Amino acid sequence: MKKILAFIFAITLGVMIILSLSNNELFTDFGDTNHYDGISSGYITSEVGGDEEPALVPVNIVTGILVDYRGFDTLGEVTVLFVSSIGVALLLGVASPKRINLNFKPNFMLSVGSRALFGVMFLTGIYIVLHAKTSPGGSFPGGAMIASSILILYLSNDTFRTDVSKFKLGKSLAASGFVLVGLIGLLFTGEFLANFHPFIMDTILVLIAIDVAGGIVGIIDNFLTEERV
Amino acid sequence: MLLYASVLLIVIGLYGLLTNRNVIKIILSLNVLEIGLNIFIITVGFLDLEEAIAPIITLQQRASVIVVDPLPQALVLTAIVIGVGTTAIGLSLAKKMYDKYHTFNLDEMGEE
Amino acid sequence: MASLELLLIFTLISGVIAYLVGKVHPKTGSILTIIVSGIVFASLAYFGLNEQLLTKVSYLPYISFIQTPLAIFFGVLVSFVFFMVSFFNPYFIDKYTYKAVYSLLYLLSLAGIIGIFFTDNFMTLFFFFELVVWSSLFLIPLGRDEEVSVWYFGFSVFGSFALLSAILLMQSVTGTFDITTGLQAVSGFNRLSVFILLLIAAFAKLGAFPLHYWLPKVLTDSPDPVTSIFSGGLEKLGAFIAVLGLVKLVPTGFFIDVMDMYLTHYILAILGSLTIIGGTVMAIRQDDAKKLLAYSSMSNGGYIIVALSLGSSAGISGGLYHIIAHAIASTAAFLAIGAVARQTNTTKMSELGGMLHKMPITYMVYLIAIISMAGIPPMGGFISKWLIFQGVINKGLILVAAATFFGSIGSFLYVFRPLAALFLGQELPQFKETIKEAPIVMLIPMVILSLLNIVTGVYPTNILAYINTLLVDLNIVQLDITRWTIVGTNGTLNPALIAVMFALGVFIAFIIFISLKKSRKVELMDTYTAANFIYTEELLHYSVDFYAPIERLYEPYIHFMKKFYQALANKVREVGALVKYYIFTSKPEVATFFIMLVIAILLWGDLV
Amino acid sequence: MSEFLASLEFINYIEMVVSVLLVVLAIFTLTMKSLIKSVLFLSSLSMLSVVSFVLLKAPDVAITEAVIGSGLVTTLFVFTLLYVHQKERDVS
Repeated sequence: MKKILAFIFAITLGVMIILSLSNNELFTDFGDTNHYDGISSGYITSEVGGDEEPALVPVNIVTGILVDYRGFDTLGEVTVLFVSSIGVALLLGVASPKRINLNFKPNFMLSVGSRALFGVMFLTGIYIVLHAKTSPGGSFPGGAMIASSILILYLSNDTFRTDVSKFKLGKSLAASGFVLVGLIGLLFTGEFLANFHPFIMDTILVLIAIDVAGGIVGIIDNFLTEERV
Repeated sequence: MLLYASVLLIVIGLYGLLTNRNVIKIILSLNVLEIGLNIFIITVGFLDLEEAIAPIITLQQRASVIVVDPLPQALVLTAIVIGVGTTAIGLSLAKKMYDKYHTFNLDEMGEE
Repeated sequence: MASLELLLIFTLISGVIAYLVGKVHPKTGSILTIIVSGIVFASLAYFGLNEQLLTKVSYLPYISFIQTPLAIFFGVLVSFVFFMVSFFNPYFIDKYTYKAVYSLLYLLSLAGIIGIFFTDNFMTLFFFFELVVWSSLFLIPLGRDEEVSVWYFGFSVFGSFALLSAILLMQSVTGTFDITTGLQAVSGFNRLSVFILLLIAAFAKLGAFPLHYWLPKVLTDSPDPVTSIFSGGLEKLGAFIAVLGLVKLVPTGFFIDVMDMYLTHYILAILGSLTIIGGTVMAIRQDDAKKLLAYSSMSNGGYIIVALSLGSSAGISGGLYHIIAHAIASTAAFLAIGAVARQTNTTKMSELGGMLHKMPITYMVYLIAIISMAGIPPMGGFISKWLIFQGVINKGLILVAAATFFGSIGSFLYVFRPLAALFLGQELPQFKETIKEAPIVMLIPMVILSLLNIVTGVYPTNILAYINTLLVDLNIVQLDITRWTIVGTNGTLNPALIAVMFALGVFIAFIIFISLKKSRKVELMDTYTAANFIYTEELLHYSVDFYAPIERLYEPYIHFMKKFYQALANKVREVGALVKYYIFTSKPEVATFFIMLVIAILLWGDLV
Repeated sequence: MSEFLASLEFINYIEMVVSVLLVVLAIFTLTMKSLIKSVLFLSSLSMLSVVSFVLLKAPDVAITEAVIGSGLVTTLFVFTLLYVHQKERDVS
């Protein structure tokens, strides 16, 4: 009975969503958006950033929005990831951590193969981060890919645990560095996170990548630890 | 089509949230809902034209070529990363619950 | 340092330096606070009063400052209070758990408060307002009771949100964050809203009647130097915002022709009167000297509100003069109590006595301070209260006048008590040998403040002339003053003449005192009742239950506000429990259902 | 009906197939009795959403979802379930 009610209610809500969208002036039909009239046109034609040189405008508009036009939002989001990482550490943190015994011993193929895979993934991650201005991807997937590569090494190697803590330090430093870069912009042009030199955007990309990688590695590290008995 | 599929995903996620009593299942429903929502937001900025391309284009060409809306994409990009954070928090809570009650089912945990 | 921004940056950086130095050697860090606040005061006073303060330098983008007489008035006063109090820091630094942090927070609040006074942009004002709130918030728990800072935080948050709402409302109506143009451009109902919100912020900072609850607690339980800067400095922040709302904002609301006054201002005057009465009544029944002065501080805040809400030249100049007089007097009084507390480790009146013999200079400082606080000539408090009485009587506000007179008479009753209990009377045996006069460095600010108390009472012309230039800036008729007299509508005041008369009276009394026969000095324990020797001398201490008959009159009503806030807290908790019971139950799907219901209702608006 | 079908192009067929599969996988995710199967279906749902992102011309989001959504979220679920599995074996 309860399930039927829930089903009816959920379906009603879905129908309501679709109906309210179909007859709405504010909301265009599927595939018929008029974003060239809205705020996005400023981002596409780079009018929002002012009279910027073409060299400063990234080819990938999404990266431009994330790092330049809405850099402050991204700072907030990096903070959210940072805080959730801290939250997981608080919830699962134990006094004397030890790796969970995962009931399988990595055999020869796995340990060698994971090392090879680690190199490939790590380099791919770095590539994605560094070429975020001209190709799809960016610091978020790049950072996550670096984190995944480390995770693979982590699974195949029992003694790897101690090195992970260094990554957490990197995460904190990167978050502070983000704010620092923003303040540099404030100092030189009077605008927080101002994009006045190509180097600024690269730095921010690398810092976000380090922060994301550090945050995710921290989360997974906490998931794989337990109290030393 | 994808618009309706995404709304259906949202509905399925909500249905899962309403009916499930298992913590892991609840988090799974949330993830389904989140995927549906992400697709939905992307469809808002989609331009169903042959010549519309992904928003990766140099500044000189932008005047002559139509691109899809990049803003929803940027927002969804951040939403995905935050989704990992929320899932991680939820799962760590579930883990703590399991440590205490030795079950994932809310009915068997009892009122406290 | 003639540039204001440079001064602010200097203060902030030296705060950090004081912290780093304080980590190694706490005392040196606290000595740095003396030097820095001295430099801040000296530059503000020298360049500000000569109108040479540079404010258009713009080291910091989007943060702009302006030099107005009002800003200089408040800035010089508050930096002076900080400078004076900082002499106490090296002697109290050993008592704190976090010694280095104290110096940092001290200078941070100084920088914040200077920034508030000199800015012409509301967002900058809010930034510095928060800086002051947060830095002072962490100064309080260094004292006796850490829970007090929670009260302070609660009321401060309330005030901050009111201020922020006022700023944003003003900005949305007028499109500017500029203080002067914005406050003049806002109109209609929005003006009333901005007025009310600004006054809520001012009341929360000043500790005036409905939002007074934190002030006595904070002033009692924070460390002694912090109490002094709260009473003399940080409280004046509320007065500054009250000036913004009451004088700089064009008045609004229903105009009462009979009283020649706006209804909103009349209500504020009534609230100020309630503050005066409440502070006075509560001060009378305190046993702790610090708590007593705390309530007197509250009632003096009421005087400032009453004076500023009058809107006439006598009222506003009286209010501004009262800000000076009360800052000086209350700082001196709290410093004197602090000095006693440092030497004896207590501020309970029933545990002290006879300090006159051990600490004569502190006694004189305290005597002069309380004379000023009670509004007795020839001290500064008399001049300001005379002006306020003039303003109140001119407007014909009988209820408010009654309250101000009651406060004045009540302050005779209560300020005399700590004097008698702490300093006069017999020496208690436990303090007989060990107590000495306070160190010379601590005496310096106390003596300076006492001299200023007398100067402001005998020769107020210079300060009143400056207040007159300030009134020109605020578009108010100037006060009629000559070199030696202040001309009011009901008569002319000649402070110097009064001072001479008083000096004569004191001289005659002194001659009588010398020529008469000396009384025998009695030991405290030299007492017998029904031929029994009395051991529990505390019960016979004459400050215990001093005003018991008066207290009995209003005893049932004193916990009125405490009950109100407790009931409020209970109601909030009940609402939370209700929400928790019906929505956030142990079943997550119920919460999901309610969220979906809200979404459905919102979507329904789109459908139909 | 036939006119509608005639107007469709190859890309529209792909879109329809992806849409239907998305919904089917989502239902599977929530109806599986075994938790680990649910998690695996979630992972495949996430992978399929990557395809839909590519169809919607959002390559950045597609890469991010591929790495984070289907990779890391699945690992988190799997680790939690492994931990529980471990605990159960310790008890018995």
